[in-house]
Amino acid sequence: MSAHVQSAPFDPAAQLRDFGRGAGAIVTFTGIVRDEGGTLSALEIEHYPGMTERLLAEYGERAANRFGLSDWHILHRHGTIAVGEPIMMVATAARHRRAAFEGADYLMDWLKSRAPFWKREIRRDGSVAWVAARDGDEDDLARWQDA
Amino acid sequence: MSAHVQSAPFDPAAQLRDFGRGAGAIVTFTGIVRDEGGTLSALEIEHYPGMTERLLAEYGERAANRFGLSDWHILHRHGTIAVGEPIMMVATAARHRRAAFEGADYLMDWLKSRAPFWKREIRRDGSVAWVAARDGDEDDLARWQDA
Amino acid sequence: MTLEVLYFASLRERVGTPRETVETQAATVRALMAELSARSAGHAAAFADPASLRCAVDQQLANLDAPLDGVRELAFFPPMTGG
Amino acid sequence: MTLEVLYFASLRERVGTPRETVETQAATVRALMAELSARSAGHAAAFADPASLRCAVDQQLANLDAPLDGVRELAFFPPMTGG
Repeated sequence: MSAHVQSAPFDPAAQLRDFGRGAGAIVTFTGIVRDEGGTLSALEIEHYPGMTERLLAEYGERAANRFGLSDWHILHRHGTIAVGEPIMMVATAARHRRAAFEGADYLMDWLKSRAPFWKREIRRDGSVAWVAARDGDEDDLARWQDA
Repeated sequence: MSAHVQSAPFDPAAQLRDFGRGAGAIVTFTGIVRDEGGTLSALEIEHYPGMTERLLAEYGERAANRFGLSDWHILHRHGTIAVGEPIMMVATAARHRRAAFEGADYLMDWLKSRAPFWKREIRRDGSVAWVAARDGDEDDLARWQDA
Repeated sequence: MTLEVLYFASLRERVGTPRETVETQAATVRALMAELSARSAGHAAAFADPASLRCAVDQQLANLDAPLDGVRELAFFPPMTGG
Repeated sequence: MTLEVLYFASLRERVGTPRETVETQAATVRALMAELSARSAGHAAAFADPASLRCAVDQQLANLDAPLDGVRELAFFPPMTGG
């Protein structure tokens, strides 16, 4: 059970050591910076220190209660993240697969639209642009009816 | 893109080296032998050699086409598997998270009910019992309407 | 025609062998099951409840009314429990 | 009352500062936005389209009609893009 916000790179595999002991099912999601057809150099992620950490922990607990997770882990980076590097990961552990899948899916939908992070693209041509929120992300979140 | 059936133990993290390069989203599922309240000693898994390998590859391709996966990996053990060890894993890679989640979820529902594996519990008291299929697994599979 | 018949899991245990070569004129899987049931008490027990039984015809999942014409390998087993 | 007002992402860029201390009698977030809009062209631009703006009151997501009574920290930002 843990939530972390950090600027340092991380190895998703190393995060899972000792995760979910005794569970029958573990689901992980890892988000990685795509190169967008070679146009992107890096992402820069800003967040709301204090609020972010509290909300990640709060939603982890909420997912644990709602889906009966035996363990959960959320890690999200901020700062500059190079193409090909992991941005964030979510892991869920449960007795059966459906709970682990739904817990991870729920946490991701929530993170996309409610966790106070903002992404900016640093492009190879030197331009910089904030990433716009996708309408589809709000639709995804609405599936859980507790936004 | 690969499907494997093996009796040897495996390390889920090692399986993901070089997996899904260029993707924005990676989802993994790992199934682990639960100890069932201390009553279980091991699982023994029988399969249908030849048919199993062909079907795993076939369903991997089917998932890739249906959900637009850029990479997929299926590994399933057979033989004797001790409590706490991974039984199998599925990994999916895609541009966006929804495809990666749905691809993994679909492959798991299919593996549970259509891949020719049969589990037997070896209990600490020396008794042995085949694991019965769960009705819920058929319901899960029916969600995808292509069983 | 000559068929290889395979049995897995609890079906294998009931029949007492993982495979046998069968000479038959049965037109469908179901017809062959009736013939095989006469072979031994183990066979009869294995085929007693068709609803709890699955089969594969030349390594393709099939239903019990599938035709046997041209088939080389037939497998019987209980519902799968992978994953 | 005295409030710490925080700005993030494109809102921070428009206003030109990540935070400022504000003295106000505004009753709601929306009323404060009207006051802040008068401070500079950057503030006016930041608050020009309330529908595209999110806020947090003492680090809890809130809507623009949330009361400010007793609040110590107010944050404005565009829709979040985590994950």
